[in-house]
Amino acid sequence: MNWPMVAFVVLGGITVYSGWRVATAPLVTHAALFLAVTFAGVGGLFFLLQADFLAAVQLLLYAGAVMTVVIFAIMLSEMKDIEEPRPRGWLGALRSPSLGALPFIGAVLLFAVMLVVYLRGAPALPVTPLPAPTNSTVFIAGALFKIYALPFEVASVLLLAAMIGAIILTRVEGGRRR
Amino acid sequence: MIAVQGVPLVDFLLLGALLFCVGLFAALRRSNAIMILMGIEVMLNAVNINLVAFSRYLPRGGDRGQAFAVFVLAVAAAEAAVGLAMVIIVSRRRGTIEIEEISDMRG
Amino acid sequence: MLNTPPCVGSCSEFPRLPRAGRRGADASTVCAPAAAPLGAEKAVTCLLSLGWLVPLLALLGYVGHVFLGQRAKQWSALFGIVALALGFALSVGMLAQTIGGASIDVSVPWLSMGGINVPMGFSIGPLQAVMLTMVTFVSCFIEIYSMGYMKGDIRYNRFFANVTLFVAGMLTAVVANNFILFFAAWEIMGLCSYLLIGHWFEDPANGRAATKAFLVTRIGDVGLLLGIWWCFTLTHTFQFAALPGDLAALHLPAATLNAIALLIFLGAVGKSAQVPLQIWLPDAMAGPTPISALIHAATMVAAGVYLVARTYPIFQMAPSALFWVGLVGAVSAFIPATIACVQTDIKKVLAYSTISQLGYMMLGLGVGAMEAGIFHLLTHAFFKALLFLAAGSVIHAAGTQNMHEMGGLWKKQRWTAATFIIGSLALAAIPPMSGFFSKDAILAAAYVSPDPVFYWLGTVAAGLTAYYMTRVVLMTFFGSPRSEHVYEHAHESPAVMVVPLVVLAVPAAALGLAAGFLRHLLAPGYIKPDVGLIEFVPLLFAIAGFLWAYALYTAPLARRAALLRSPLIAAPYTLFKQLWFFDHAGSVVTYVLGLGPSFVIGAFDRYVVDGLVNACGSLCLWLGRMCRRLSVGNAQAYMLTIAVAVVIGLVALQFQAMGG
Amino acid sequence: MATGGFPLLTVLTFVPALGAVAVALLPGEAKRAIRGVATGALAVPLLIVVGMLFAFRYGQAGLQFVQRVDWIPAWHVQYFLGIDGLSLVMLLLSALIGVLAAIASYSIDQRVKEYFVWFLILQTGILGVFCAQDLILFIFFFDIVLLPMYFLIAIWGGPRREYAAPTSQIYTFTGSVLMLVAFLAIYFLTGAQSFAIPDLPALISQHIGHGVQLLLFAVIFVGFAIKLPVVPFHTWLPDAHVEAPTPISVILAAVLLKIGGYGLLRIAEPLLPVAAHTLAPLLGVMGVVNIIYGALAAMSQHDFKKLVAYSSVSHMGFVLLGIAVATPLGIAGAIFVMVSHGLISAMLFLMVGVFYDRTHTRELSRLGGMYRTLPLAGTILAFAALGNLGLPALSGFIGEFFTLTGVFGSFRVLAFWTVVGLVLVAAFNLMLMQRVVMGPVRPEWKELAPMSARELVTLVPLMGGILLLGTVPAVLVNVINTPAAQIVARLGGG
Repeated sequence: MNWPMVAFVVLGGITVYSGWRVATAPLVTHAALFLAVTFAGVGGLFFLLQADFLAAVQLLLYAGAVMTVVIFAIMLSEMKDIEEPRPRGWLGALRSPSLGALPFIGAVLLFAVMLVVYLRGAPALPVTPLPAPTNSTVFIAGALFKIYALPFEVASVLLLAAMIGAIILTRVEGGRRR
Repeated sequence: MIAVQGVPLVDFLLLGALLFCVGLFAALRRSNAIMILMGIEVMLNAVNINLVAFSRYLPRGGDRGQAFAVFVLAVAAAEAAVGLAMVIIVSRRRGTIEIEEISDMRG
Repeated sequence: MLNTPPCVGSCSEFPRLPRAGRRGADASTVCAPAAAPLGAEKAVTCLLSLGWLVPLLALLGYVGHVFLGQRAKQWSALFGIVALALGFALSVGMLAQTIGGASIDVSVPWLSMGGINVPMGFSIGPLQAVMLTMVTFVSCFIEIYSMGYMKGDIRYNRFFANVTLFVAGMLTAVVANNFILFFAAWEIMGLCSYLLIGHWFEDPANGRAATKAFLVTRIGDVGLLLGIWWCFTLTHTFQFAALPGDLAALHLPAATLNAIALLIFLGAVGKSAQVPLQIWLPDAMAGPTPISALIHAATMVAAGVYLVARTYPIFQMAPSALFWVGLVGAVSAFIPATIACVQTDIKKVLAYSTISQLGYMMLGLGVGAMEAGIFHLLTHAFFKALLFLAAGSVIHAAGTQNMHEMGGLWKKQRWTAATFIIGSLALAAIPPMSGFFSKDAILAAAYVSPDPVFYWLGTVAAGLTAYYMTRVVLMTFFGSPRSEHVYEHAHESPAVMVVPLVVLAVPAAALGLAAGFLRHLLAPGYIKPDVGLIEFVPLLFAIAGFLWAYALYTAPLARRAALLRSPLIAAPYTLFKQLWFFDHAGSVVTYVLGLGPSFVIGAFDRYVVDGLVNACGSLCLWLGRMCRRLSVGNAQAYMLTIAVAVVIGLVALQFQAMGG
Repeated sequence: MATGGFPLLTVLTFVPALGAVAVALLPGEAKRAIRGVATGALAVPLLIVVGMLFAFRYGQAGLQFVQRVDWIPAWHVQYFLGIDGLSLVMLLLSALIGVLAAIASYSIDQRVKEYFVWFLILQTGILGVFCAQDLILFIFFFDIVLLPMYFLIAIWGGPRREYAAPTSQIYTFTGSVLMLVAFLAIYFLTGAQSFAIPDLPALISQHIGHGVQLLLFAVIFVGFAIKLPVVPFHTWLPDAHVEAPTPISVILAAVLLKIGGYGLLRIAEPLLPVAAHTLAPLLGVMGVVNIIYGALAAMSQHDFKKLVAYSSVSHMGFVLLGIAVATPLGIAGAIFVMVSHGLISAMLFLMVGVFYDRTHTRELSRLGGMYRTLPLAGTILAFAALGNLGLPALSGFIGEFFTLTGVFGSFRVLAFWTVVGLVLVAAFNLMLMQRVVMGPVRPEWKELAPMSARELVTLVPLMGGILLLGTVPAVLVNVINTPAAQIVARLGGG
């Protein structure tokens, strides 16, 4: 029995299905939850790929931090209604209010093209992964702090700026409540 | 740990592509700003899958893929934070975050 | 025949002028002693070599006017008069030498441009000497006359400056030995005529008349230009001396020779106001009367005839060119004569009479009698200048040019009347006046020539000439004064105006005696064709014309009015009154070829060509607006376009990968 | 002087630029100082050119005062300056006109400093264009001329300057872009190692086929035709002239238009002789159309300056005709017309300025009777108008006469049509004189200030030049004979 394939299929299925639900869930909150499931699914895949550090970071950061930020956003923004109009029939879910069927067609088209590209390129790709490093965190740390030291610093500056930006934007609002 | 011997790299790439298209569909279909941001988050994750898969399967890269995935994570986090802050402001000022109404920047 | 020792001194044998290409041709002075030298080694300074002084003196006179004229106030006229008097003295000296058969042709290298060599110089022969003498004599006395006529004019000095510049131009044209200098002087004359016709430019009509004169002559000049270029393209030289020889050497087809000759003739037609380019001369009467006398009677208009005479060998080479010259001459003799019969303005009558006499000169040239034409040119210069000056004296006294307001002025202006009558007799070719001999020579030659039509046209015109001159004399000087105011106001002109009249009257009367001498000088071998009694037929016509006019204009006004109503006279009368519709034709041509197209082109340029340019501008603006409408403002639409773009990119890559 | 010698041409070209810097440093209010420095910076090139007149070896073919240094080695672009008779004559004209225009610019009193900075940069561009022997350097200076012109018209111009300035400069700029494309095409097609004008003809004739040469010539010709201007591309000229301040339209007419003609003679003809030969009849026809079209359009103008602008279009037709004929006489005539038109049109525009400063109108219908109100100005305008219509003893006649003598040799039919043009040119000049100078004295122009000494200083040298060239043309002709013969030799040999 090829357990890894089974695990891969299950995890992949969960991730893709929850991603799909994020797109089509009528309720914003449902969509947010499904987003959390997607993040978790991706984290599981990382585990499957023995990238344990990344899996941890993914779960911690995405599933945790980003989700909370999303939830905050949902609560703080005064949405008229969190309920989207019930789509009519199974096709309704695919239609977007403004662009109609175009998004679905665009996404399918993109996927079809990528499918073709990968399948044509598939034979050249390796089938079995490399021997996993004993401890991927040490390895990533090496890459991060030696080879990519500068990008790392830039990323930190980016995060700092994002934090300050978010605070200032929302504070100004907070100060003068209209 | 379940070693992922049996799974060829192509499947991961296909999964990444599928998840990316689903994220794109989400971003395009939704009329609510927050939902769009969620869609974008999904697309970023799809990219991460590919990166990690490459780092694990392709010999030459070493673990650059994973390091790069970390950066993608950082960027995604920053983007989510700032994006949602702006959405909140827009909702406060405009009272709505429906994409159709927020189209002042048109031609 | 006085036989002065031939001109020796600095003249050398007659080398042919080097063809183009030899750079820096040295000053080849040429002074061909035609008569065999008698071995008398009397070194007489060759006056001819000072020929260039005559025009230069006039030019110096002009320069004097321009710079010192303002200060000299009323004596500023002296610059011109002194210069011309000296010029006249020199010309007479040169005339004496040319009688001995001497001539001179001096050239200096002036310009070598793009591989061609253009020398510049002057040449004096019998024809030139005679012309120089006439021009300097007539213009000198006209300037003296003008001192009286133009007294008190605000632009007194500018008038004399322009006149002197004009005479300098005319003299340069006469002495020039190549087409370029000739054409330059030709245009300077046109310029001065333009400036002087528009002398009283306050009245816009004078301005228009000046512009009309310049433009119509310019049309002629342009024809001359084409002729010059054609000659140059074939022979690579502008020199009058070399041209005929080179052209003959080329054995050109008849058509080319004709074309060249007629193009040159077109220049003469323009300048000498021959039909159809004669419409400018009557309007040129807008200028002061001395100008009408000098430029539009004696000198400039004669320059056209001189041009044909100067390039006569070319005309002789062209088979049918002389026929056309004769035809235009005959027609130009007849039509203006008819128009002159119905004019009421004294100066207009004389203007049309001038065109008619110029027609005679062209006729003379056309029928091969070049010296007869030139002789008529000389006599005409004197008596027509006399007539214009006398008319000027009448206008100066009466204050009007309209003959209907004159009458009985004989009592008030004895001298003017007497000189005017002498001039009229000369013009009407009544013997023993000079006019008879010169016109008779032309008509005799015309009679002998293959086209008798010219002769009959000329003879009828002679009759008409006598008619309209008698009419003018009767209406102006005799009969009862038609307006009291004019009659009281009339008085004899001051001496400074009358003396030139008398002086000019002498050659007008006596020049006929010099016919034989001049004929020998201008064309040594030529014998006047003896046509016996036919010589007197034109005289009969003249006498008939005189009697008819006398009968008509001594009778009471009523009879003339009755005559006009009769159908036989009414039709031709209106035709003549309308100036044979030439003026209408002229204005039609101006609008159809000039102002009309200019308006069309002006509008076309402003709206179509400029419109296209502006259209490009607005096209870009429109495109800009179109693109703007593309960005709809919906963020998702942008994302979708990016996605589609990626798809297309990938597909393209695939095809390239597959294809490659 | 060989390449190593004193960089005379560089000094000549960039002295005005230094002047611009100097003027920029001066305080804005010190108007007199600014004008002094500017005129000085323009007088120096004139002195240098006059000095060069004596040092120049006339008979010798080829370039003199050559200076050749690598500028952008990577693209084989060289800083290559050199002049022959043709350039020397053009330099003299532009330096002289530069000084006169500067003196005429004293009447400008708002934003004087900026004006003279742009003016000096413009002058540098002009001098550079006539010295440049490298295609890219030529385009470099060609475009330097455009920018100042834009500002000079846009800021100090007449009422419709917002329209005129951009249109004219963009139009001309398109021309320069076209030329750049063609030059690059030449560079790549021939695989030449440099853009130097003297070296390219040989390479072009080897590497480029006739069809392509024809196309290249057409493109380059359009570039210069816009500048010349040639009829379909001329509409920018009247607008630019009418709206430009007087000294600028003097420079525009007297010098800038000549860059078009100079370019054809320096670049288009020598580089692509075969194409030039095949297209010669077409060029000739366009020349004639230019003359007749310009004259007719001038006749219908109501604006004094527009009339003179169209007269420039008409006279440039002679230049094109002379170039089309491509015989030593034709080309020497074309160069002569360029110089003589430079002087005459400069005078005409200065006179427009004189009348405009006093009457503040350019409507021909309102001007009149100037002989009486401004006798000296009237006489000078008459002199200029008569020079313009080609009166002998003035330079216009010599130029037109000898060009058409050349034309008659090769295209007889064209000569017959050009002659019609001559009558029309005479017509509109006489109409100009009739409307402005003749006629009764207008009450509104009764008391006009007489001509100032400064105006006379700008006009007298021009009158002297026109008279001198009219009576003793050998002075100029001896200088331009050699280059003309050279161009024709290369054309014939082509």
